[in-house]
Amino acid sequence: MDLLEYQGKQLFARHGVPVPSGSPATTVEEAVKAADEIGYPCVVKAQVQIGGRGKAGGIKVAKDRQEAETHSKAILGMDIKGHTVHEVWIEAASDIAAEYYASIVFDRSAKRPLVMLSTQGGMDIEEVAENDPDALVRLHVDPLLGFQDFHARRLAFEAGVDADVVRPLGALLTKLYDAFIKEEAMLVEVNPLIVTADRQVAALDAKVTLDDNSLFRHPDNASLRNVAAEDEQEQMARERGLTFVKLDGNVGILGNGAGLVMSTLDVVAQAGGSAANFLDAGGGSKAEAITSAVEVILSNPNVTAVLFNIFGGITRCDEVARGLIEAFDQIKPTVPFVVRLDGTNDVEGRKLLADANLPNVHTESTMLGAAKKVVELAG
Amino acid sequence: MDLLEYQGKQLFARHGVPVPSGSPATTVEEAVKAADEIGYPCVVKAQVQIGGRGKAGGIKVAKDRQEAETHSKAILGMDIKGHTVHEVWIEAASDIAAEYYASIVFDRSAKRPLVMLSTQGGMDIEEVAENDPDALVRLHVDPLLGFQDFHARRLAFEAGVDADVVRPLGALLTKLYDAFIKEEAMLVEVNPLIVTADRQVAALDAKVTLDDNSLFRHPDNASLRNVAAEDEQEQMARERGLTFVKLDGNVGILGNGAGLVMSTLDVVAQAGGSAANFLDAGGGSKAEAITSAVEVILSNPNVTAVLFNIFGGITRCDEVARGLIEAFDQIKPTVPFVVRLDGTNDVEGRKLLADANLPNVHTESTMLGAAKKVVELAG
Amino acid sequence: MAILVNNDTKLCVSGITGREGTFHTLNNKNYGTNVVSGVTPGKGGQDVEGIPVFNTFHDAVEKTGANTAMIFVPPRFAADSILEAEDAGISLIIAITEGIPAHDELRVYNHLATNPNVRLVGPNCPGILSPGKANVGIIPASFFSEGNVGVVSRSGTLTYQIGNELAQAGFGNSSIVGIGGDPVPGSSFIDIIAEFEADPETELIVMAGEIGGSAEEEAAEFINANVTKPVVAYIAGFTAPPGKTMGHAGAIVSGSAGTAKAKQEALEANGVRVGRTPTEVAQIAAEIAGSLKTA
Amino acid sequence: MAILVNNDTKLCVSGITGREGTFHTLNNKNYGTNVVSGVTPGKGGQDVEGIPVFNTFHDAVEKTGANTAMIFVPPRFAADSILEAEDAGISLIIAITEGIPAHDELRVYNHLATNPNVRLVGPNCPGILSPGKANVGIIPASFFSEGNVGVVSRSGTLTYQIGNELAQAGFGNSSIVGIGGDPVPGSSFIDIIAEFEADPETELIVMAGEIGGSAEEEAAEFINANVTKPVVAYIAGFTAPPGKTMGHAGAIVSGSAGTAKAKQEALEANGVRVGRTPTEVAQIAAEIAGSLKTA
Repeated sequence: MDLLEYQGKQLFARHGVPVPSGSPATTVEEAVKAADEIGYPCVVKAQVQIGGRGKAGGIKVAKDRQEAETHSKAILGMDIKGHTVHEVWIEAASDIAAEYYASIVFDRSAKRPLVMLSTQGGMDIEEVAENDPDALVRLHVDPLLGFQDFHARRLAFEAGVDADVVRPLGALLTKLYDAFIKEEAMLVEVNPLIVTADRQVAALDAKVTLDDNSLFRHPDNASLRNVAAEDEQEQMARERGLTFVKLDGNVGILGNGAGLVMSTLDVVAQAGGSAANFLDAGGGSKAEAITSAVEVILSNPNVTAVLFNIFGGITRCDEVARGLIEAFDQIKPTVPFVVRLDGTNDVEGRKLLADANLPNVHTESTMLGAAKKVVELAG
Repeated sequence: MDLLEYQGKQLFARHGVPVPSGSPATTVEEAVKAADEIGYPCVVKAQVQIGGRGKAGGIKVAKDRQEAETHSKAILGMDIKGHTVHEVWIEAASDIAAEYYASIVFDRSAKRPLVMLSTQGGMDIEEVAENDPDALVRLHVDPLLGFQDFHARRLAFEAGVDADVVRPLGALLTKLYDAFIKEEAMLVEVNPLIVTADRQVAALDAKVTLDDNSLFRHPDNASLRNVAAEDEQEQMARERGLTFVKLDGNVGILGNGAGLVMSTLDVVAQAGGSAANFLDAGGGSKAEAITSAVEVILSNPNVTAVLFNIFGGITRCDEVARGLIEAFDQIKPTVPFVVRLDGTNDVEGRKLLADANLPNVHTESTMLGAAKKVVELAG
Repeated sequence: MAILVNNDTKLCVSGITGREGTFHTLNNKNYGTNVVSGVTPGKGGQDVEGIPVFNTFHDAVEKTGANTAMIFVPPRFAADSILEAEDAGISLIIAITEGIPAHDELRVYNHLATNPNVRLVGPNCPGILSPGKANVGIIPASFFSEGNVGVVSRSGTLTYQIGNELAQAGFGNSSIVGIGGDPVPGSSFIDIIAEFEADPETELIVMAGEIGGSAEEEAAEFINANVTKPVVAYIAGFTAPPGKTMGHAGAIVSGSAGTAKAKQEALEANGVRVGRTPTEVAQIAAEIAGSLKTA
Repeated sequence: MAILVNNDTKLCVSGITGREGTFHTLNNKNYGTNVVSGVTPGKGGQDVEGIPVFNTFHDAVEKTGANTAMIFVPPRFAADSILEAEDAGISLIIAITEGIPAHDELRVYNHLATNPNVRLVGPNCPGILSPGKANVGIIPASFFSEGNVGVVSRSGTLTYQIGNELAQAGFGNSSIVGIGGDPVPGSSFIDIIAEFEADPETELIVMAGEIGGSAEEEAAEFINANVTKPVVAYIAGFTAPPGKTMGHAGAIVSGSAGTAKAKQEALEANGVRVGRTPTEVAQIAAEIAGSLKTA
């Protein structure tokens, strides 16, 4: 789960990472009130989960109330690369002497947290890493030992930060690591991490990705989910407990098991089609879950045909067939369905479908055959 | 550093270990006021760092204000095995269904924390361990991994605690481990750990030993030092930064290095004498430190002779000699001194002493010879 | 032979008294797996159709000699159960549980790495099947027969799909190992491929990877340097958009890292043939097996 | 030969720019120890009488090839410095610092135990002297000459006392190792005695223990089972009262555990002669050395 900038900063602040003071606002009135409280100059920042807000005009300095109002009006409701701005963050302006970069990522390959620091902050760090690899210092941390003072010093000295901020920067990194671990983040990124004119360090931006699987331990974080930014169909799927990703094509897909569904998308593409979604009905799906999944798939108006690709292990093909029959009964779909049932109770499942004689439902015996058929039907 | 029961309980409470509510009091008035606030029945408990308070009459239940006053009066000022009661702890009475035992010790041998649990609480646990070893479940914890839920379950199931308290007891142990680690304790002991009639668990007693070397990180804990209970001479030594232990004999001892001083005590004993103290003047002692140490040694009226046993490494024998000369100048001791100087600058040191011609100061060239001489002089 | 689970397996199931736990435990037992015990705290002394249940893994190991653990408890209890199994001396831990927090997995992985005597397979995996010998997990055994193809996969149903296609092409399996779709699998492709390389029964290795991470790329280099047996690979997720988690917590293309294309290229650059569909994997396997027989 | 420090030692001193650090570093250098560098964060680029100073151990190791570290920083920074030295690849860390918190030592010990390529000696120890080769620490080298007696001790000055008595009895030393008086020493008697057993130059081993813990008892059993060379022991603290810390944080009799008497009995029961005074230790050593020469 990705947090908005200000949610990330509030999370940082809970762990003692210094951040500029600020307030969120969803209306121009709230924004101006917040700006008055914070004082001028202040910064009006669009809260959307996408980079390049500054270039898109989503970050503006307001030197007085008049500007705070103008900027808030302009930014609230603005579209930034497909993301509508529903919220702004009003923040005290910072007097910036230097811009650094710091991040901690959950490094799957090394199986350790990876801490990175650079003095070349405020720009695209992937570019820095490419053009000047030495400018980005990388250090893995043994999670059982934790982040030690020597890690902080080594990062600071090797990155070549100003001598007078080695200590405060080290303290900031220690707290950032603490936030990463305690909040069970997959990523915490600060770009830029600023040194102010009075030689303080602070996180001027915050990018935080939390582990969805850990949210049961962090109810406060779970409530930060930005439902407004979420696709309606994905939201509907999530509420039904389905593993769903919306895609651009017109072939609705339902399968069981993430790998098989991914493979199904690929095979559909090879057959010349394009999937409208990823939907993993999961292991041991019961009829109701299947019915519910069909509803989600068909809620996408782009869908012109649907492919069921089931290889039953725990999932029983007869349950899938029952779910599909129930869905036809309830929803009465108008698009063609191609169904491939293999594995546990496949014979029973196919027989149920044959008996039901659903309109415009085609059964296929192989995954490849089913993919070709559905692409043909989707048009 | 050992804490008083109530200090230990307050420390426990900070980490969520359940303890009965209570208040400390140093006067009868305070005690009665506290008892009124807590309600009756309550318990008046002598706060001294020694076991067997109950048998000595230092723990009494007060069923009303009258009894609270009587008991507080009796207990405040009471002497328990040489410890004067300066403070009582007034605690809400508990309805006890079972008495368990739990402790965590810093196990030097295993280099791991050792967690122990028994259902035979409320009695001397060393006796339990001796008479019925299986009744005391012992489990080491990898400090890098920390105390896990499975450790708590294993302790609880193996100790055979009541099934309905496996979970709350596990939670208590987890918090107790947290306290042990976060407060850098050498020992936390709960005896008895009670199950109340309404099936809650709580620490009814608390024995906590903190690591003196860690107190710089725990200023709040450092301020808990029970100066009143400390020997006056030991307090004087501590304030002067000397490593000092008061003993029962009459030979004052000063040496450099803990091992050499211990060895000196032993050799004095072998020579038929008995040391009045352990005093390690430390590595690289300067003259002032030696002078200061002589003052501490002589503040014990039992001392009838003093042995200096110095093997100079970092410590320079000439500095020791200068310190002794200065001490004679300032304090004018009346007891005989035996001085053995060996090692760095020993020739210079001996010459300084010879030149100073201090009254009743005898130099010896070996540790054994010096020990024999001082025992002879001590009488 | 087969790898990891076989006739010497003595299985203890954590979460044996749960609905799913009981179902699959009995399923495994019916297949012939030697299920010696189960663990459910507070239910020690009970039994599940004759399989004794203990409060702790330590009890179960001491009293039933269990050497293999299957973890079937809910995600919030799974890390603790794995650590308990390791502490009790279990040498192979197979974690089926899906949805374990990533930081729990990190801690478990790094702790287990300090003990050379334990192997974790999973979590979020279908388990391990050695046809004709033992089945630990949820792999539907009926599709697979004994043979010489070792299969290792990040995905359950994809494994069945490929296994089924292999079976239709006439192949049986030495062992089928699901390593799971989580970000920090206890065992990697490399770990399992090394086992297959050392297993005399295995003549051909099939690996089924997917987007996310770099385990396939690392395996490619390992195979090139250390594996003498032929390896055929499949990668799922060519059409997955970046930044989206495709069902498995570990299946996500982050920026330009972890794409199916990069994995395919790494494998091919290291001499591993990659099938474009599960069917093609079976075809390539058949081709290689044919040449093995001629050779 | 000698053990642990010798002509191959390349020493890097943490805390080299402190008063004590500078003094003892130069002392060690003057003795002939190859001091290649020092570490003081923020003072990288400076030097201490020609010894280059670095900000991090990693820099010092990379640029000067240091293989041995001496830790001379104040207690609150010592654990971090030890961990840094280990992380930088130093294989021998000698920690002089006294007063390190016990939980820091616990964490350091358990972390270093996962790395088979590192040895920690100390903390709260006088260091290691291999007469004629290298001196790392604060042992006054002038009292000791090259020879065949290996000495290992929990106490600094007691070591000098015993070493001096040995010298007066005509013995030189292969190495003198102070393992320190703290509750969690990085190296135990067993670790060092095993080194002496393997060192061809060492013919006789003297160990000086004291009250507290069970390291001497464990060493006694180890000696009985594994050591062919004669061992003479001394134990300090027979007259120490229980429950009192006798200077060294580790020197405390807890209840009935850790007494000098128990240690003496354990050693004697395992065939180790125990001298009642430092002088008697030297006498026994002389006696044994005499019989070695006759044999």
